[in-house]
Amino acid sequence: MASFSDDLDQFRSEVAAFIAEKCPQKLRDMPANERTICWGGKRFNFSCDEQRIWMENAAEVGLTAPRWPTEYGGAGLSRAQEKIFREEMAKANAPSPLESFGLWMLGPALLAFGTHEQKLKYLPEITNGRVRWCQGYSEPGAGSDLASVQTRAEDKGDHWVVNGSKIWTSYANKADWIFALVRTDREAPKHKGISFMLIDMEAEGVSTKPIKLISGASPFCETFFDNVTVPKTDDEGNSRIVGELNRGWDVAKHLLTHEREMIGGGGSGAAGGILGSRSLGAFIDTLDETLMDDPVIRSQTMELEIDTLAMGMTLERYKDMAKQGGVGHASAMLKYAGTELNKRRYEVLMSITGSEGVEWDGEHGSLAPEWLRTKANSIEGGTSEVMLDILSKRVLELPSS
Amino acid sequence: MASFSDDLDQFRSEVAAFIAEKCPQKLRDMPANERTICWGGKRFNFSCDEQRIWMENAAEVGLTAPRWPTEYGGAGLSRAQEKIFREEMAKANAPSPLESFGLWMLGPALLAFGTHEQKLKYLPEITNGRVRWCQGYSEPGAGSDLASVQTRAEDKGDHWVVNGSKIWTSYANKADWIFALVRTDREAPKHKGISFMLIDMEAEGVSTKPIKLISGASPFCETFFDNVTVPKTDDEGNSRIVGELNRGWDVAKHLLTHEREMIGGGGSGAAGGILGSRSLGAFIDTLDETLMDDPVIRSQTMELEIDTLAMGMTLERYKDMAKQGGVGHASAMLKYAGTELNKRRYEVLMSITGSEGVEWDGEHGSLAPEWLRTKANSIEGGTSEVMLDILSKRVLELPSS
Amino acid sequence: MVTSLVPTEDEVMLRDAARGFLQESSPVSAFRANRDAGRTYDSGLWKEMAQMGWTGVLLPEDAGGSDMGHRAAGILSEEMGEVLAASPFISTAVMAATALKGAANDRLTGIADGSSIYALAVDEGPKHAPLRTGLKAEKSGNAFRLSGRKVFVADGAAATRVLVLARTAGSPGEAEGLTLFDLDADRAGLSRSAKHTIDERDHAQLDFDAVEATGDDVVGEVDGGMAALATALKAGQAALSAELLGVSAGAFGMTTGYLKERKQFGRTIGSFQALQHRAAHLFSEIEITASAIANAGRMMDESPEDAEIAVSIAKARATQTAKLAVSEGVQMHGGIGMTDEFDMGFFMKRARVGAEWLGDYGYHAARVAAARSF
Amino acid sequence: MVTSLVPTEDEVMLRDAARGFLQESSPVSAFRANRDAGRTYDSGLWKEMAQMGWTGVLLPEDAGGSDMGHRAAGILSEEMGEVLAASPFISTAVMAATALKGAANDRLTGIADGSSIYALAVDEGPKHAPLRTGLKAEKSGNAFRLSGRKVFVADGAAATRVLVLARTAGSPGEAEGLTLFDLDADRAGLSRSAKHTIDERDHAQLDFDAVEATGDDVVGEVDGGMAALATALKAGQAALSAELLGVSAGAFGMTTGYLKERKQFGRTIGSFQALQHRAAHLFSEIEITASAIANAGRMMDESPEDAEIAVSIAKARATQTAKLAVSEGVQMHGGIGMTDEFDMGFFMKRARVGAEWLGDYGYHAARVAAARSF
Repeated sequence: MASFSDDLDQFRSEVAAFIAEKCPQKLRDMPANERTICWGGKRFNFSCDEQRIWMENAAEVGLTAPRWPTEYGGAGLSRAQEKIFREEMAKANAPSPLESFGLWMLGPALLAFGTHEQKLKYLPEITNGRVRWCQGYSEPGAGSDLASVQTRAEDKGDHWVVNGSKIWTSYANKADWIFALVRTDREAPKHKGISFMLIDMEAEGVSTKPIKLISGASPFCETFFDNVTVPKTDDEGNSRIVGELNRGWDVAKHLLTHEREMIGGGGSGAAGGILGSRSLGAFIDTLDETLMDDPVIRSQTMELEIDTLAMGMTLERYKDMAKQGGVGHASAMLKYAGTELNKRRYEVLMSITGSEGVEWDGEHGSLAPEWLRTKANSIEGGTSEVMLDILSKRVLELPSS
Repeated sequence: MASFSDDLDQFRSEVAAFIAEKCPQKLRDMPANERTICWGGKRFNFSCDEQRIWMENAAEVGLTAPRWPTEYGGAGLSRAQEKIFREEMAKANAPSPLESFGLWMLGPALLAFGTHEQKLKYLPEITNGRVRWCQGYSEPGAGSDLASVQTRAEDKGDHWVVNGSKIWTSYANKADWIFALVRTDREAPKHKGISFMLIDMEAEGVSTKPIKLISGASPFCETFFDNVTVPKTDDEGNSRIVGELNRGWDVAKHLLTHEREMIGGGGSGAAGGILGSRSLGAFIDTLDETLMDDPVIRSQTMELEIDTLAMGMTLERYKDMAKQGGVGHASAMLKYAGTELNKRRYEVLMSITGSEGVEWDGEHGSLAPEWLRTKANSIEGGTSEVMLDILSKRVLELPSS
Repeated sequence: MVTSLVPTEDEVMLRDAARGFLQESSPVSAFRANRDAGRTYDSGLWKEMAQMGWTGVLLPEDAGGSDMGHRAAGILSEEMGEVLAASPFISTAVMAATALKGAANDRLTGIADGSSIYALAVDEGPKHAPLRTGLKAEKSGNAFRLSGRKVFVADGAAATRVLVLARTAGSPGEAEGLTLFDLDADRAGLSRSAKHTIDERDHAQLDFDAVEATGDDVVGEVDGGMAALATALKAGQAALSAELLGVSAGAFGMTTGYLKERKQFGRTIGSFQALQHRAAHLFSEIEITASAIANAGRMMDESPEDAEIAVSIAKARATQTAKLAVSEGVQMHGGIGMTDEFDMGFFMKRARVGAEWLGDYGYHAARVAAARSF
Repeated sequence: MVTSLVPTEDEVMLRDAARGFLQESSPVSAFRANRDAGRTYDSGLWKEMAQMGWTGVLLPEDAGGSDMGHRAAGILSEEMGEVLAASPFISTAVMAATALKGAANDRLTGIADGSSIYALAVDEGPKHAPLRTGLKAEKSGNAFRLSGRKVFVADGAAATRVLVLARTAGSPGEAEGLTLFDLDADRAGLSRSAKHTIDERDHAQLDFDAVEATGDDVVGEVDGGMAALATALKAGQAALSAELLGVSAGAFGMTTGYLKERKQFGRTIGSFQALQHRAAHLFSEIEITASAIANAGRMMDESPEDAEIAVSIAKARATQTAKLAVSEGVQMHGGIGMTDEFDMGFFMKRARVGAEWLGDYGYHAARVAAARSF
């Protein structure tokens, strides 16, 4: 495994050279979109051979998980180094070598709550792109009330038997494993008695059904568990539960904070979607220039430009704060403000594109689904209302009723 | 006493002739402002003799209280007739002959809850402008929670002894009498045990202190009751309590609805103040015309123009609905939306006038106090929050927690 | 000053009847069935509307109409909006009927009996702008030859006839020199392509390739087409505003219903004060918009030539209120509101299309500003 | 890309020290006392600021300054805003110090030691518009003669010196032909009249009646005054934004404190979810604005020539956030918030004046749009 210099300037040249050499030019020439994201996993269809090569090359030096420790398959970089790595990838137009819920969520959970053995077993499978994970938190009918877990795991001595269903399990139909909240003690109070369990999606009794959204097809699924047997420990003696038995809520809460920051990022300058890396103003320039003569559109666009840039600064500031000791519950602000801002942005985009924007398959074909999809941003991963509750109670310390 | 025709066309010519004859020309030539309002009362200083003459002339035929029954000093007009009367006054530039809390609030309360004898005694004194009333609802520290009345009236056989204080008693320092909520049963639950009591401001132990607002001097006072003796019945045998003993809350609730509609009217087209009867757009025209090149100001102004006109239509619609059977708790909408709209309007006015608007005594000298004063509109007479509570619980019938 | 905005007894009866009929014949589930079957509207429903006199709501009795007026048309539109009933009502029974008021009776009877479906082809770009019309009608002898493109033509694919605004003189941006033609939708050289819009209704692009028209096809005066069209557009805008009010009320009704039923964190979610206040605010917005809708209908009935500001206030308010109602609707429903299985998304999508059709918020706000001289 | 927006250790120390000092020496009650006494600022406080090096925050050490930079000036301004400390800090220590950076040391030492109070006289109408300057400086030989009026001159009555922007060529609206003069406030022909503004601070109208100036009084180049002034204005806008963030935080702190104390309907009002959500929303707005303020300060320190967009984002956000904070502050306090006896009104009034000074929301929004090419 290559090791990188701690000196930032030197690191920058090393990593730039690495990208130049190891990320095939063909991949860097491809336009980035939803379908070119590399998710990895046993059943993943690489969009081209170069995608696989770049993933493997990056994984070899830990750069699929830049900040994870090297012993678990990461590159052990500092935040400053990671930033430089991402900057150099952007410069070289290199796509992210690997994305996955394993990298985003299960990894951080294991790093914080897993045993050394669990980390050794599960993390390298994630960083090298061999295993794809999905998340099983929400349940039909429970909505934001994540703690009202009904999916239950009955203790059968050396194994659990799991029954119930999860909703909003993104890409469950393509994932190899799921990390799920299950109730392991039905007598305990609501937030107790929940465990954070790792379940093989190939186990008998697991099935999935895709969910169609108002924006059209979606990666979301419903996932059903029908008498699924989950061994308490695997062949190497690793528990299938992360953290303590019946204390899965702690793990979940930890992860929710991560998720919030991720979704809040949607409000930053680099939102992707139809805008790509363009500003709203730049996008409008590509349309009819007389649009900006409308004072309503013009003032809304100016306001959004200001708020988007300020939100981007805030994300950076909070990341730096997190590095220096954490932001705690205030991260709920990022989720709330970022997703609400993104909704406003897309409302203006729809307004700007007028009757062309309302066509499913017109000139701005991806816009309408993206617009509708933004409406879910302020629901998934904790609704705006839940975020405001968290801020008022945990950050402002306003009294409960 | 003159009597008017029921035929609306004929009524219009009769009332136009009446105004032409009975409202002195000098009065009609005077510019209307806060200081030219005719409040009446024992200690009122008429701004000119013509003001007194017009009040007396109107009172003689009941037109100081157009819709009250003639036997109590009103003119017994229908709503359609009243509308015509007001239209003709506007045409002739005749000011309202009399305004008072007696006309707005005590009158309606007595008409709904008073005995025939109480009406005969108190109402004509109001319509002929001889007695000026003020209102004593709120108490220091109680805010919107009107039912938490602490001012108490102790039963001393043939009289009450009142102790406590009221706040936000408009013009208490100029009023002859006060109608006040007082606690007559301290054992009863919060909303019970309150009575609606009539108290002579000249009684010993009553004192007042004006309240200075952030907008400057105000008609509001604090009113103190220090062992004030209130006879249970007056010389003619009339009770000093309106409605039933300990049921004053019913009277208060009835009146609050009235007050709401009145304050909500602030959002209508005819808001008075610095705009007078001009639209926001027309006012801006009198200032620098390049202001409207700013898309932010322009779009805000357009939105306010639209909302103001729609609010005006809504007030008319609700008045007509009230006539046809009542609007019930939905009147809280008028109070909420009207006052919030007025606040937005004044924010734009302040923005439009820029550094001139922030001077206490500059070219737009009355603007800053008016702007600051609008902030109280959504507090007094029930806060916006209380209005929204009423709407959600009483109109939408959403559940209580 | 219009007559009271409170509904008359006749209007109350009309609303009750319309509501009863639509809830029976065209609940939102019917819209879903149409969508799933790829139908942009229900021709059976349209026939029933004709039988009830709805298609003739603005036509005189001697043309087979019921002559109920614009406020009545608004009440019908509002009720249709509340259940998302899709039909060419606004294009045909409101706009074409108004534009053709002075035309020969056979045109009108076709509207009244439901046999004609009209589409109004005005816009050529993504924003409503009648005066920007550039589609050319070149005069050759007594005839005209039309060439150009019209977009976002509501009911354009199903239409049997098309009212098309063309330029016979002047240049785009000018109000003069526009002529309105009433053409058979099958006329040679006219090709229509249906567009798949998010509201799953009929919107088409119309391409005119030297389409022949005669003087008989002209509605009103040559070069003076805006005279006939202006009132028709106002009528359509008033009715569409009413439909959007219905969309708002439909979404709001679903939402308050859900707030009263749904339990979370051990409580009915409607008991959360933050949601209560937002619902109450939305109620206020809907009430205020309802006044503007009623006023626009009244003005169109009583003084159509002065109705522009009333109509634009209505459309501006209705657009914003519907946007708020559907946004709050989805958000307060949470995840389920985002699923296609649930109806809320339909309201959101129709609200968006309705926001654009016949002029967006900014278009109408500018008209209000102009009418108020700023 | 600027350095991290998180404060450095030095900045944390500076903030703590400033907060400690101001809470002791200049709580809001001191502002009230000044107001009641008709004092627009506290000259004793100003001297103490000089002793602590605040007046020299942007000046080099050889001019007696502490050279802490713009981010530091922002931190000081923010802390002053939080307690409504009135002083000529922004006019003098921020704007004049920036404009005179290249000037003779005696000018700068006067600022650093607190003996000079500068006012910047730019605007001539109710809206901030430096280029619209029409005040004439006519050249006669080596001298100039200034005639015209400046309004809304902050600290203009107390000032010992005035920086005035005058037109030496061209016409109002043009960026060229403007010259910046540095004049003694007592110079013959210059009359100053104090205006009573709602924030009870020093704002004056300055009338120039053939005021004589020489070439020595010119700051920078004749006809090129905007070069020196532009950076000074940006510096002032950044600091004023920070002050407004402080005003927001001060009002918000009072409000959350009240929400935790005040009981109504038998409950602490801070337990009402509708108020909680509004408070949490306001918290979010303040946090986002805080990022923009920190970013503007960093940009002014690191790359002042590119700082325009950062400064305008800061001023636009700060203006809106302060407006929301004070509106919510008054509303959530209810009646007591409306009384003069209570401090909330002071925050509302200062926020309004701060919204206008050095460019309102629309002015800065337009600059952001221009910088983003639309």
